Amino acid sequence: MAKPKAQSPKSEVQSPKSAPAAPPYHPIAHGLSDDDFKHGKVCTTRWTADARYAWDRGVAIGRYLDGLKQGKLLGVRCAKCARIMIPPRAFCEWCFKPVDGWVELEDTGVVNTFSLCYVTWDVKRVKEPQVPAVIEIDGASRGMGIMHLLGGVDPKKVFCGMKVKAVWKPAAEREGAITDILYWKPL
Amino acid sequence: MALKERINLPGEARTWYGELPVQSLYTAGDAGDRFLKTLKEKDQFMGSPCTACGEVYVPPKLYCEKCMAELKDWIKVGPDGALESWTEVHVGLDGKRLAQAQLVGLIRLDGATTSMVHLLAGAEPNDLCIGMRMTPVMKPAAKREGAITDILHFRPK
Amino acid sequence: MSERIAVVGIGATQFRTITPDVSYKELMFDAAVRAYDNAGIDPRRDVDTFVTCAEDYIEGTSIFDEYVPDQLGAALKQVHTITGDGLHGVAAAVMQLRTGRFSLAVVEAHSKASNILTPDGVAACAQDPVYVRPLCLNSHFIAGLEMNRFCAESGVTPGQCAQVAVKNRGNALSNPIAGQAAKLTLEDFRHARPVALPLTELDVAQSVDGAVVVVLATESRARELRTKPVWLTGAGWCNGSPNLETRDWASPKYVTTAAAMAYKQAGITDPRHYFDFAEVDDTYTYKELQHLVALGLANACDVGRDVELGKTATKGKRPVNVSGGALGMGHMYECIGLARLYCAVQQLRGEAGMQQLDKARTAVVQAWRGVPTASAAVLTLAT
Amino acid sequence: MGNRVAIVGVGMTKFVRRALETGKELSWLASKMALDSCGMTMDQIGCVALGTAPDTFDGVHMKGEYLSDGAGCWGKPYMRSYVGGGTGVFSVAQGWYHVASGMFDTCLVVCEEKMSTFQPHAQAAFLTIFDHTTERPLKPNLLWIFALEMNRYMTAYGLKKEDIARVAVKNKNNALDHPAAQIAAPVTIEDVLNSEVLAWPVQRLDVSPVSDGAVAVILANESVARRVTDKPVWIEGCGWALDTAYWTNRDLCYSRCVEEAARMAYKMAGVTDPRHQIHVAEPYDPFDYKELQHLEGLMLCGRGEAAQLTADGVTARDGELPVCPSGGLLGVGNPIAAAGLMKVAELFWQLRGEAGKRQIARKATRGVAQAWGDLMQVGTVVVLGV
Repeated sequence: MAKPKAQSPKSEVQSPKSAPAAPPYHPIAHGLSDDDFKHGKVCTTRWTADARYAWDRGVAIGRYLDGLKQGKLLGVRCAKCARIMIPPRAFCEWCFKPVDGWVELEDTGVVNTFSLCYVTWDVKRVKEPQVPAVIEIDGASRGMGIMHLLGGVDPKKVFCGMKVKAVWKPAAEREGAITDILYWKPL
Repeated sequence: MALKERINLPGEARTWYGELPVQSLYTAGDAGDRFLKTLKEKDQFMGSPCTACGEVYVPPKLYCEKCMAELKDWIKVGPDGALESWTEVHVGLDGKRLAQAQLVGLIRLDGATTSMVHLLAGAEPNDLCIGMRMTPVMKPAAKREGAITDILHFRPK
Repeated sequence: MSERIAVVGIGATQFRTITPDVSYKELMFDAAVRAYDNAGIDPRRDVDTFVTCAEDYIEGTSIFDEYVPDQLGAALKQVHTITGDGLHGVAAAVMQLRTGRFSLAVVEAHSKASNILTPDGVAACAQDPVYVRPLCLNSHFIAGLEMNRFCAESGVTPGQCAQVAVKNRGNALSNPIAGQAAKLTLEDFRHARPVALPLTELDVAQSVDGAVVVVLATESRARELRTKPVWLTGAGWCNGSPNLETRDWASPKYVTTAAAMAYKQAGITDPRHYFDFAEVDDTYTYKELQHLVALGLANACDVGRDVELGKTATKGKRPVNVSGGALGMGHMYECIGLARLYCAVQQLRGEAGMQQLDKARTAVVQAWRGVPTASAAVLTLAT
Repeated sequence: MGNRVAIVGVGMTKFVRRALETGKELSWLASKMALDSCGMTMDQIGCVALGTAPDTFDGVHMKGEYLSDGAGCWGKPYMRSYVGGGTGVFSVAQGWYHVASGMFDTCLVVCEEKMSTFQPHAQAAFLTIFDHTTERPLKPNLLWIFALEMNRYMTAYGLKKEDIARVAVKNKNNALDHPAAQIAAPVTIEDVLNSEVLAWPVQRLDVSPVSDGAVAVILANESVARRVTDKPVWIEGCGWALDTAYWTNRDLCYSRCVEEAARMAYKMAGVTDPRHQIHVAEPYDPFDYKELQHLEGLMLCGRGEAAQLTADGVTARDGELPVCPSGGLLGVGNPIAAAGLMKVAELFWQLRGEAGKRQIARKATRGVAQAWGDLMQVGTVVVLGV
C-alpha cells in the first residue's frame, strides 16, 4: 500500500538521537497534506448533511421575537431574586420558578466587552472587521447582556464601557428576529 | 405545563428555521484506503483475518473489533458470496416514497466471516432466499473512483 | 457493599406529535417541575448530580448540554451529558450514587422530534460514511434486513409482528399521556404501505415530543423522602458491533449481555418466572419479540405465538408494554427508555390508573438506541 | 467511600492536522497503545468510557456508537459522555465513577476527535454551538466568544498582550519535546504579537491548532492496579460543574465553573491549600489567556495574578509550579476531547518520572488537570497523585 510519505512518525520519535526518547514512545498517525487530497492519493467520500429544523419558539423566546418585530426589547422579572433578565426565559434559573412578568427595556446599553473580528464564521478573511460585543441592556439588572454587533463606528474607537443604541431595521422589514436590530451604534 | 404563562393564541405558536450546515470529507482510513484501491485497480476483494478470533473481516480492518489485535495479514476473498438477508426499500433518504423500490442485501463473500451491505439487482424479491449465491457487478474500470460504489450491485449468480 | 438505589421521583409531560406552544427548554422544565414535586425536593438545594441524555443532530445544536442546566435547576452544579438512551443515563447516575459521593441524582431525556424537518436525513448521518452512506439508503433498510433475518431464523411471521403493534397501540388507549394510541386490527396491516419489506409503516413507532425526568436516591436518602421508593435492583448496558458488516443479524446478543449484567446484580437467575411485567423497546414491532428472547423472557420459537395467544397482553401471563410502548406512546429518541421506566415505576407504585396491573412488584425495563446502533440498556426494578 | 481508582496505562496517537486514519482507527491506535503500555488485554477490561466532542466534527451522528468498535466497546458496557471542550478531562471522572462504584474493576477511557473531516474548516462547526434563535442568526464565529472573554479578562485586570503571549511561547516551546506534538517550531513573544490578527485581541499564535488524534487511559481499582503496575497514579479527586447557558449574563473575566469543579475535586482529594499542595498543573489552554484564567479558577493563584506568575517563570518547566509541561493544546495540538485527556496522560508520565525530556525539574507527587468548554460554562478537573 502506498502510504502518504508525509510525517513518518518513527523517524521523528528517534531524533535527536542523543536525547532519551520521551513518552509516548510510538505515537502513530499518518498526517496527510493538501496534495494527497487534491491529487486523489487517498480514497475519500463526501457528504452534505440534510439536517434541517423548525424549532418551536415557545413562550419566552416567542414573545421576545414578537417584541423585536415591534422595535422593543423585552425582558423578564423574577420577584424572588429581584432580577430583570434578557434574553427572556420562562423560568428563573437560580430560583427555579416561573418568572413573574415582562418588562420593556431600553434599546440602549453599555459595551461590556467586544472584539474586532477579521474572520467570518465560515473562516473567510474580511478587510473591515465585524465588531461583536456583549452589550449590557439599560433597564435590565446589572450584568445582563446580549450578544450583538456594533456598527457605525470606527473599530479603533470602540472601548469597553461605551454607551450604545440599537439601530433597527425599518418596521416593515422586521420579521421577529434578533437581526431586526441591524447593529448598535455609539450613543 | 408547569409554566405560569402560556401561549393561548394559535398564531403565537411559531417556529424558527435553521439547519446544521455540515459538509464532510471522509478518508477511508488506513485499511479502507488499501481495500478500495485494490478493488479499483485489481478487481480484487481483500479481507483481513484475525488469527486469535478466527474472524475474516471484509472490508478489511486495521484491528480486530473483538480482541483489538492488530490485523497484519491480508487475504483474497470473494468475489462471489452468499446472501445473508435482504430487504426491499420503499422510502428514500428524504423520507418520501421511492418511485422504484430498491433491493438491498447482506452478502457474505466466500472466505469472509462478515457480510457486506450492498444494492441488489437482476432479481425480484420473490426470487431471493437466504443462502443464495451472489456475484458483484463492477463499474467499468475507467469510471471507478476508489469508493464502495465502484461495485454497482450484486446479482444472483 | 454500597447502598441500594431507588427511584424516588418521576415527572413527564404529555407525549404529543407536536408541541408548538413550548420551546424544548419549557418542555423540559415542565417534566422537571413535576418530578421534583413528585419527589418532594428542591433541585437547587437537594440534588447532587444531573445527567442529561441527548444527541446533537437530534437537537440541531452542537454541544447540546450547554442548554440543559437552567431548566433543570442545575446551573453551576454537577451536570453532564451521556449521549445514550435515558436508561444509560440512569445507569450513569446509579454509578455516581454508588461511589458514595452523591446521594440524590436526576436523569433527564426529552424529544422534540417534531422540530426535525429531515428525520431521515439526520438518521442517515449515523451510517458509516465510507461503506454504507454512499449507497444512499433510508436507514429503515437496516431494520428491514434485520427483521427478515430474524423471521427466517426464528420462524416468527410478519403477521405475529403486526400483532405487537395491535397490542401496544391498543394498550396506549388507556394511557393518559400516550401520543400514538390507536385501535388497530391485523386488517389494517394489509393496507399498510411498505417501508423496507417485510417492514411496513405500521411496524414502525411514530415519533412524538415529550420529556421525562427521573429522581434517584441512595437508600438512606430515599428513606428521608416522602415517596414510596422503587428499588433499582440492577442496571446493565452493552454494545454489539456498530458496523453492519460484523453484527449478528438474528439476535441482539448485546441485549442478552446487558440483561445478564443487570440480573446478576439483582440476583435474578430465572428471569422468565421472576418478572411480573416488562417494558421493552418496540421501536419496530419485531424488536419487541427479539428483545423478549434476548432478555431471556421467551423462546425464539414461541415468542411469535405468545403474542398471538395474548400471553403478553395486559391480562396475559406476563404483560409486555402495558403502557403502549414506543408504538403506542410514541418514539422519543433518547427518551424512549425513560418513558418505559416512567410507566414501570407508576405500575410498581400502584399509580398506573386504568392500566394498573393486579400484580406489579417486579419489572424489567429495556431500551435500544435504534438503527444503526447495537446499543442497549436494561434495568431491573422491584418494590 | 467508593473504591480507590488508579491510572495504570496510557496511549496516544500523534496529533496531526489531517489523519489518514478514520476516527475508529485513531481510537484503536490509542487504545491498543494504552493496553500494551501496562501489558493488559481487552478481556481484562470491564467497561469503556468514551469521550468525544461535537458530532459535526467527525460528521457522524451518534459518533460514540460509530467510534465504539475502535475503542474496544464490542460486547462491553460502554457510554459516551460529552461536555464540549471539557470532555477530555471529564471522561476520566466518568471512568472514575464506573470503577469507584464497585461495578467494574477496570475501565478503558478513550477520547477521539477528527476535526479535519469538517469542510472547509472545522471552525465553522462551532456556529451551531450558539443558540439557534437569539445568536446563530448573527453568524457568530467561535473566535468571537474567546475574543470577547479575552478582552474582558485583559480589561478587568489591565493586562497587555505581551503578558498573555508568554503563555503561548512557553507552551509551544514545551511541545518541542513532545513526540506526539503537532507544532514543531520554536516561537517568540514577537512572533505571537506579530502574527495575523484573527479577532482582536486574538491573534493566530494565541490559538491552538486544529487537530486529529486520540488518547486512551486505563483505570483500575486498587487490587488490579497493584497487580499490573508498581507505579499506579491515583485519581485523588475529580470535579465538574456546568454554569448557566445564559453566558451573556455572566462576568466573563472569571471562570466560576472551573472554581466550582476544582472545589469538588480538591474536597475529594483533601487539598486545602492548592497553591502548595499541587505540584504540577495541566490547565486547559486552547487559547493562551485561558491558561491564566484557569490557573485562577483552579485557585493556584489569586484573581488577576496568573500573568505575573508566568512572567516570573514560576510556571516554566523548571519553575516552582510547572504549568503545561506537555506543551498543552497550544503546542501539542487540539483534537478537542483527546487534547483534554492528553493532559491527564501528561500528569501520569510526570508523576511517574517518565516524561523524558519533558520531565519537570521539581519533585512532584500531586498534579491537577483541567478542561473547560461549552459556552464558556463547564469546568472539569482531575487531581492525580502518587
